[in-house]
Amino acid sequence: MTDFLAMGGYGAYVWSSYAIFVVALLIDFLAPRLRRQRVITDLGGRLKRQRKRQEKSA
Amino acid sequence: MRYGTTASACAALIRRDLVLTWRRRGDALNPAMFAMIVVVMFPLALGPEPNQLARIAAGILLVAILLAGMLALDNLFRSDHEDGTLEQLVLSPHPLSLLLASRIIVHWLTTALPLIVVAPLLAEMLHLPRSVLPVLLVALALATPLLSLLGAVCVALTVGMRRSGMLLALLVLPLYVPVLIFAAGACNAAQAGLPFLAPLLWLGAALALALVLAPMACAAALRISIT
Amino acid sequence: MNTLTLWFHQFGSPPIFHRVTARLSPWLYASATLIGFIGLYGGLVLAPADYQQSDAYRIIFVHVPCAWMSLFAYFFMAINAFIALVWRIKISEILAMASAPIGAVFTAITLATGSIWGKPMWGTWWTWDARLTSELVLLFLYVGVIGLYNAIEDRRQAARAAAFLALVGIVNVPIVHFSVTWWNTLHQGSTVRLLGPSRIDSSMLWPLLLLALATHVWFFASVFARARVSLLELESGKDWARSAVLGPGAAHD
Amino acid sequence: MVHVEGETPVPLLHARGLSYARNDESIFGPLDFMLHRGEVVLIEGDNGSGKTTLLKVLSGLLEPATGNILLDGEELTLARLSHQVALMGHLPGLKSDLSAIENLDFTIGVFGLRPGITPALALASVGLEGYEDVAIRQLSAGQKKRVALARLLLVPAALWLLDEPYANLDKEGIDLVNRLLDAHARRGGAALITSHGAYAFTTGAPRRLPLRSAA
Repeated sequence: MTDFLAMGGYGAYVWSSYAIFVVALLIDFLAPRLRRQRVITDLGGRLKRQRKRQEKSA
Repeated sequence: MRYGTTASACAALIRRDLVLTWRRRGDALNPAMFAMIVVVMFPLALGPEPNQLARIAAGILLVAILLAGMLALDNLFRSDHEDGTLEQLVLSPHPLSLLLASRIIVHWLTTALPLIVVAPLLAEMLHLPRSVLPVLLVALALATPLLSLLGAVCVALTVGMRRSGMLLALLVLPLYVPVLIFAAGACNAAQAGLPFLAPLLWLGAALALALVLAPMACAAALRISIT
Repeated sequence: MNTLTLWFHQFGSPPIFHRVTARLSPWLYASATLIGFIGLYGGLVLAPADYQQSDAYRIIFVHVPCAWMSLFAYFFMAINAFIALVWRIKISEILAMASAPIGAVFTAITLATGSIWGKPMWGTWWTWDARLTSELVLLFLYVGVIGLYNAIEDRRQAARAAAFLALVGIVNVPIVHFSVTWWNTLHQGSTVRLLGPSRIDSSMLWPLLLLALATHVWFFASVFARARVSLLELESGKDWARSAVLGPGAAHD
Repeated sequence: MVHVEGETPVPLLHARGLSYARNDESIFGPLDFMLHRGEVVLIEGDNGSGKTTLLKVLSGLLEPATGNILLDGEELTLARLSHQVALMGHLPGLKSDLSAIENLDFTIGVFGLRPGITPALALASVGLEGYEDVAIRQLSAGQKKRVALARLLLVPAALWLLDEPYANLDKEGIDLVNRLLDAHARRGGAALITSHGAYAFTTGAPRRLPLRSAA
């Protein structure tokens, strides 16, 4: 197993490249979900205000 | 926290500017991207030979970062002037130079710091010898706040005008010349193995001077141009 | 209207697009990671060491698929930009703008892995190799499109302006590639071909192709996920969007 | 009217022989007037008669050509004055990326807070409850004007200098401005308003200060 990790002495380079690949894809996976959360909270706020305005004017 | 004291005013201003930058964090990368493109231009023009690039790397980096810093100066007061907050700032009971000083510091944090962070990456692209990098970073850490301070005075003078971009460059660049000479001098001395402390100390002295005088000059210039 | 145009037309309507991609998305992500793992296993474990670069060449299994993907993402963006500008279809506008950040991510991975690979091979992190340089310029093109899209307030107008920039950019990509390779041959100091190992035999090829397929499937999963969010943001005024976001309760007030 | 029997009250604002010229073309002639606490004065004049310039001079933004300004009987200096004076110009003075509350928090950080009111209360009293965390960019011109009015309520300034306060406001907005002015006057403040005619001053006829263009 250890020689597999050593990668013929270039372990640091190979594994750092794969780490960058995985981390970048993880960020790409999370970004839309975080944005979706923000959209939901914005929409919720706007609906609440709209309901309050309707009650006030009704 | 007592409201309305000078300290609370500066704190409120710094907090507001940081929140504003966070809301527009996409734009905070623009100076860094500009500096990177300018640096990439040189190998495309002069060829990729590492040793040739290494000789001129420090100079290219400094010029690229100075230009990027100058371009970022424009939004120091422009958005505030357009929505009226600059007028409120001038009307505030606190010393305007202190408020502008905190404004300039936040502007330096949000524009020049990314430049300094990206500088090692650019240095690597230009094959800058590893020994020169620390000197370059120190020179940048002293030069970029100096530029923000000097630039702020010129921006304050051109705040009312509509097309002030080119004029701002003409006003600011002569002020940048001594800063560039000492910063590049330090890097080239380090690259040639000579002692490089003297130019850095000159930069430090100039920074100390500008830190005190520039906000006052900026406040005076702003009062003139706000009418 | 034959079934293809009917399907395409249906796919263009936001609520249906939202529902279809929502169902598709988990499958796409799952298959992308599955194929990816198989490819990585093949590339890291099964493939023999290269006689010249020993194991350092295994970076190719990440570097090359991402390089192909950065170009594919740009073409995908440009095609959608063209459809959006010519036929004013909202969905392709959103797809174009959704693919820009993904393309930028893959370009950044390519540059990072390329420079890491250059370190053991050439001793310096950055080499002005023709492909790496044109990849860097491609990154600037992406940053330009994303920057323009975020700089304009109104979403629809921003999308149209950035789509136009993407179309202008698509003309630029081959020109940049040609001029950089010509620039590279002009200064032909650079020695061995960096990016490919000396020879590709089958045991190295199939993991590479599998990983390329995995990145393409991942791309569609991610572009649909991002498109769904921008669609909700754009159509938040309409009932279908509100019920999709806040559950059926919120829709009718 | 706040009156101390027998002794004439010290005017909040006293302009003596005030005039302003831009590249020595006089904008408004020598002007003498007094403004006592509890008074609301309407500055009338057609466009270009220097109404906005007068407010800027009184707020200390511009240096007058001749004459001087006394605040509470003492010579005006910018540092002393700004605690007392609030200027509301045509521009809302709000950052469009920030929310209403963030803008108001910044205002009280710089100008101080009048006791007995909070940003949320100020927003409620201008009819904007529920809009606390909406970015200013998404508000209409009338709503932005209301946030600017809320800012006036928050600062401890005694003298309000309002430039066209009724612009962009609907009927209900104009009533709101009048109510705020009354409350301010009753609290012992004073206000100078510029308006070219489009005003609906309901509570009694305001004192008028005609501003003839000096030509």
